Amino acid sequence: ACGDDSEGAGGSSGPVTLRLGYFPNITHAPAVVGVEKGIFAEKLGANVKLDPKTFNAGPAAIEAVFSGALDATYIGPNPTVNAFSKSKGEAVRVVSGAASGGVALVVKPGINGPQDLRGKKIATPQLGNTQDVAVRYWLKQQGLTTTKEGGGDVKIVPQENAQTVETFTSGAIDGAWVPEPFVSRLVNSGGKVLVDERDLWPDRKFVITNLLVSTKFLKAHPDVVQKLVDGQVAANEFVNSKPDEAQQAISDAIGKISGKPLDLKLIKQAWTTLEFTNDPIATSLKAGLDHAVDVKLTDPVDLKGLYDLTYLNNALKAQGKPEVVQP
Amino acid sequence: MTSTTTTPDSATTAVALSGVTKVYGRGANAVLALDGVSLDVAPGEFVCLVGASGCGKSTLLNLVAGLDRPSGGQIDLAGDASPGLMFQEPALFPWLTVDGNVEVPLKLRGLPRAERRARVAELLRTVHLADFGRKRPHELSGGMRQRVALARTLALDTPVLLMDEPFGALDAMTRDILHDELERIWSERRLSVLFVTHNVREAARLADRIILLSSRPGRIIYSTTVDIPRPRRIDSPEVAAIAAEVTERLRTEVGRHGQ
Amino acid sequence: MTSTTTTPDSATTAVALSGVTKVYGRGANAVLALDGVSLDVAPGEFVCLVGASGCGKSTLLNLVAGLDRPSGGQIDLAGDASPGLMFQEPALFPWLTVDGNVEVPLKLRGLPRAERRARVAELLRTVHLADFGRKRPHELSGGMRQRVALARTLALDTPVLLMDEPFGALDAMTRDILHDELERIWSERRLSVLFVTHNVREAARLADRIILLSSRPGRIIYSTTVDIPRPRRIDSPEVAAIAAEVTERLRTEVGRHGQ
Amino acid sequence: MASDTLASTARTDAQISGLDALEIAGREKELSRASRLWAATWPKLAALGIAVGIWQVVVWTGWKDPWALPGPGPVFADLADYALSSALWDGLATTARRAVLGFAAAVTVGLLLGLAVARSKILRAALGSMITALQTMPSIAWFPLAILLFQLSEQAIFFVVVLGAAPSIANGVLHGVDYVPPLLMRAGRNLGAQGLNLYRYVIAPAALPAIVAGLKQGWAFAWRSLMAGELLVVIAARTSIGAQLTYARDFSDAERLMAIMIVILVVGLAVDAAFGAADKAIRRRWGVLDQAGQ
Amino acid sequence: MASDTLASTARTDAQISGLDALEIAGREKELSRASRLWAATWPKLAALGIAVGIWQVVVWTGWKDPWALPGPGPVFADLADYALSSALWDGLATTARRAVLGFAAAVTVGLLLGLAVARSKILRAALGSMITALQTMPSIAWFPLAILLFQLSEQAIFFVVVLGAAPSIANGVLHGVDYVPPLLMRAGRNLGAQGLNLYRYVIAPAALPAIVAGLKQGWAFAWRSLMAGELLVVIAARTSIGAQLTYARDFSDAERLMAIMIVILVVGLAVDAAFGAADKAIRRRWGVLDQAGQ
Ligand SMILES: Nc1ncnc2c1ncn2[C@@H]1O[C@H](COP(=O)(O)OP(=O)(O)OP(=O)(O)O)[C@@H](O)[C@H]1O
Ligand SMILES: Nc1ncnc2c1ncn2[C@@H]1O[C@H](COP(=O)(O)OP(=O)(O)OP(=O)(O)O)[C@@H](O)[C@H]1O
Ligand SMILES: [Mg+2]
Ligand SMILES: [Mg+2]
Repeated sequence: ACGDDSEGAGGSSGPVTLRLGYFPNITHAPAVVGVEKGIFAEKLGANVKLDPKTFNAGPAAIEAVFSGALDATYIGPNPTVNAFSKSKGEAVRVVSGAASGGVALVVKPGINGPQDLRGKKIATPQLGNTQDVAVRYWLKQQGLTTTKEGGGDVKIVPQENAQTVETFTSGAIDGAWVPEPFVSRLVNSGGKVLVDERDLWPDRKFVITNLLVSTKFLKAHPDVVQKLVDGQVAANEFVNSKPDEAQQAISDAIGKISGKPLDLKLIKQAWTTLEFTNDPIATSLKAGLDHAVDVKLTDPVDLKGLYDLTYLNNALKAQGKPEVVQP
Repeated sequence: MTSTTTTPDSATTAVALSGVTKVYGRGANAVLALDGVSLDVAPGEFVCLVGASGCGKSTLLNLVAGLDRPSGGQIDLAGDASPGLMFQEPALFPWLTVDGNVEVPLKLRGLPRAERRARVAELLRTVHLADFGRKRPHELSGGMRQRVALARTLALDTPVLLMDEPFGALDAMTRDILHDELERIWSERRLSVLFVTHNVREAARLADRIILLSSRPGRIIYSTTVDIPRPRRIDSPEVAAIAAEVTERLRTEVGRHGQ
Repeated sequence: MTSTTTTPDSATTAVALSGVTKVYGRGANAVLALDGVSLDVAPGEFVCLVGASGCGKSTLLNLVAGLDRPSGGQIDLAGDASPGLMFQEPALFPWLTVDGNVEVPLKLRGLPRAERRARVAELLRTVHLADFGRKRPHELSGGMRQRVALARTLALDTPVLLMDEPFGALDAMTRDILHDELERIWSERRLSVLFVTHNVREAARLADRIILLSSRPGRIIYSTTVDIPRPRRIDSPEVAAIAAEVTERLRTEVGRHGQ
Repeated sequence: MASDTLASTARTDAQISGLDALEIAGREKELSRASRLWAATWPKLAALGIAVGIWQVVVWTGWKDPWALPGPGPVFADLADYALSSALWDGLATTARRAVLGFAAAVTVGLLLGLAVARSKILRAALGSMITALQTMPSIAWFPLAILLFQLSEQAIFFVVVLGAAPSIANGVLHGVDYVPPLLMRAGRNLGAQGLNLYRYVIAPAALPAIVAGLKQGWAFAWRSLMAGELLVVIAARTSIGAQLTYARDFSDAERLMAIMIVILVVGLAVDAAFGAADKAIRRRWGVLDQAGQ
Repeated sequence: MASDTLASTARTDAQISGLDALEIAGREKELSRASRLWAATWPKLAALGIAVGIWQVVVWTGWKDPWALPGPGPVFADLADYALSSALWDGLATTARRAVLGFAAAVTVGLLLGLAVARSKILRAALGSMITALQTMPSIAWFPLAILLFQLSEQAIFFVVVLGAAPSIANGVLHGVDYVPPLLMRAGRNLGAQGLNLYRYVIAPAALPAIVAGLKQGWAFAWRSLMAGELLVVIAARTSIGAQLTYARDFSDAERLMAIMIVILVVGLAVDAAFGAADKAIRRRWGVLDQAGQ
């Protein structure tokens, strides 16, 4: 039933398949728990079949949404903006948040302040992504220059996160501004946290994962999206109330695909830097974009229409929780 | 055995060449291999072609077989089957056994399996290689390979047979035996044969007509009919006399170019 | 030209085979190609080897050249140079021109460039292919290729020469000329030659001694010394007489196996 | 007898008469089977030993931290764990199935493409150079197209594998066809082979060695494309060698990474052995076996 | 004259006497140069036209959203932008330099390895199958080792490229050496070529066609490894095609992605043309040109 977008159009009379993407990863904890613990299935009901798909990186998930192979996916802020802007605001909508925090600048022991970073090499996951922008903006505020090409006072070297651990241990870089679980992993390889990105944001909150649905699916099956968001809220509830079970679920889910369960200790360690919230923290996404424009990594993007939080607020209202502000 | 006969309205010529010219290469490197060769082979005629090394004999056979195009002139064949050509080199397929090589033309003609087997066995007996069917070409001696190639060509069953020094790598005795076999097949099937040889006695032994080609450019410079009644023997005085005559003409010709 | 002479203490034999045996294959498929062949070739001797197709002549030459190992028996050579072998097939290198092919052994001996050029030109003149130096093997006729191979083998300048039907693809006239050339080089360089041929007259024309091999297993069954004084002519009655004698023996032998 | 004997040692050690030799031939064979196996095996073991030895020595020198470069001990221990877990076998099963199916599809496409392009001058002019160009296209460039065409299905993975391997196979075919000896082509045509029959009876068998070589290269492309393609989407939570490899790297699990590399090498060795056997059979038939070594 | 003529039309249209033909040969050549160029070009243009046409039609049907599958128009517009920007040329310069250097190193390593393994039975037994096994190892498996050995330097990229391409080239050499005609080997040995000389005068030239085919496959491996390897090190002020390809995908920029794919195809075509010319020269020498088509 992973068929056309037209299938099941005209309400949810017939059975509908919801194809949901996520990464088997700590920052996607609500998705993992929601799928593994049957929370989504329960909320979606008998009429909706859940078809979960796991990804390793954002681009493939966005390609899948664009090509109609996915109806919804958990994803980071960066691909969210790309998908929205490349489709001229048409293809996707953010219907809920999922996680906040979990990003830090980890450096070698000798580095104790921003000024010690002069002439050093700092890795980021990808040129122009959230963390890349964050480190450049922060350095700028500290009076340190960077360039897109890796020049300036501090040399920014974008590279895959997996490689960052390799280069950090082999001494080729001096630090990295990365998300979990790589923060914990770098710390375990002898690094120390110089900046916890939460400290740079109001309320120590900024978006790391949100839930995206394709506009077409949203139009065709608003009721299914509502149920999905209900599921997301319930999943976050579970994650926050039973962290041990959630952590175990994540470890197992990763183990199923990678052949080796992820070390629980590492998950617990990373857990403390994360906050699982349904608020997509739209302001942080917007601010991040402004920072990107500020450090000349992108042209301004109009984010108007990206968020459609009515379903989220419905869900929150039903549970008597505070609603979030529609930006 | 199927006996292929030429169609009635081609009663006078099986192969007709008129003004055939062949140039290899271009510009300064061009070689005029054949120059205005006109020749008719009657149905059932056995024509031997002799000439110095490099005079264009193989070229001529290739053209008649349709494997090359003449640069000029016309080649006509009776019937719709293209002639069978036995190449100067054995040209066996290294990936097939001896049996397999001889079987290829039979397979291509769509003969049923049992018939093919029988035919292959018979042909290998003809060339005295009955026990060698399961060997591969690289396990054979030079003369054996040549005989396999002969068997493969005979398996073609075409009315016109072109043979390029088919017995060059054979000892005199084996050759004599194969002369007899070839003559028998030729008369049984009423074949037209164009036969290249360096052995003038062999030509006199086999041919109805001997044709002498000159070198660079290749032209027909002499042609003689051999009237000795068959069966002939290669060491008969009549054969020797014809051979001597052709040798004399050849000597003049090669002498002209040889130095 | 360098005239390579055999070392003094090998004055009696240039090549000595004793009880040489060669088996191809294993088990049920084994072929006994040579069986206890013993043969001495004196320095400066010209020995011709005749025998039916597939009797083991090429095998013998390959063994003497050291390209194959005998299954039994011993082969000794005078001097430290391995013999030059002219293969039954031309075996030219397709990636080289005619000049290039003939030059290979000269290059391998480390001759300077100018000398190589002169030598190649001379050798190509010897085989009457002076104008063909820049052609590639595929542009030559069968006989021409054989002559290039001859030139290349002669370029080796070894005291022992092994030749496997070197003139098989040549017309009688060209062959006569090359007989003279070969005889001249042989006597000038005092070569020891082991020469395979199917042409018994050719053997009688060239040889000091003719050796007849039987078929499967290959054994020496007859050997005769040719005492006709040189220069000889291939159509002389003495040559014809020797040829007739050898032919007679060969006929008995092939007759025994041929049917 | 001549004083100076050439290679006479090698020749005299077999001073036995012909018929004896015939008899002995059989026995020699029996005897030598074990020794031939040994001759084929000890260099491999030695190479392995040397490689592991160097690795161990490097680790002992303390050149890099053990989490960056683990020693053979921990890696083999992890390999043992891995081999005892279902992860290896499940992953291998998935990956092998995909590899075999994908390669089979690539072979079909590659052979047909190669033969078609080799056969028609127009197709060749049109597509000939495109084949190499396609071959150089990295797998990731095809991912978006794969998802567009096949959504998130096994077919998307196949698509990437086929696009990776088929051009390589087609190039092997083209090379083989180009170098069919002209004499054999002429012989085939004269024997009555035309069109498809010429392919069947002459061109294909003559080109076979080059085609097998192309298949071998194609296999490498297929496997590498598969390793990348398996990350494209993890279907139905099914583990695979490609996914495990990437996750091992993502988790900075150097031991597991090396264990997986060893698994990949072993699979490669097994496949090479299959191709090697095919190639040897062809060479034996053609009579070109064991001549290069001398 | 016989009634039924075989291919007589083809033959009669050249009814000119020999010397005339000789003269005409020159003129024919002049005339045909333009037409041969045309014969080589129009199928390519037609193929291109058909491909772009189908693409455009698919886009017009509205099968997928334009951001998922952009049409030829926007892509070529973006390609034009790209070609006018310095990004393409800088990236191409970096990537081409790395490709050439890396490939040159891979060729050296591959040829030496191939010849060494082909030459020695022991090395062959030890390493022969390892070559294919190495070939199947995906580039990402080598990244950690590359970083360990070379940190974040250009050498790390080379390392990955060489490991990707050298086994393929070595396999080409092995295949070529294995199929050297035994008769030519014997001829070479008899002419006095031994050891290295045998390689120089017989084996290498006889194996050349297969070696060139191996180099072509090796190029594809080198290029693909490079595209992946260029992400290893994004070095100061130096953009590259591999990095741009990944960024285009990271930014979901389908137009730029396709523009880069076109660039990669064009580079591939150019390289194929070079290999094609080399191969044609060999085939002309060997006399095996233009016989398969008939
Ligand atoms: N493919 C070719 N390209 C160029 N020249 C060629 C080609 N084939 C043959 N020739 C030339 O044409 C001439 C005739 O060659 P051909 O093979 O027909 O001679 P032949 O009479 O068969 O000689 P032989 O008795 O030696 O076999 C020779 O000069 C040869 O060099
Ligand atoms: N490589 C091989 N493998 C197996 N058998 C072989 C091999 N080479 C030759 N033979 C066999 O050895 C025997 C002798 O072959 P050889 O080539 O020496 O004959 P020859 O005397 O040169 O014959 P010809 O005059 O036909 O060239 C033949 O029966 C042949 O089948
Ligand atoms: Mg000829
Ligand atoms: Mg022989």
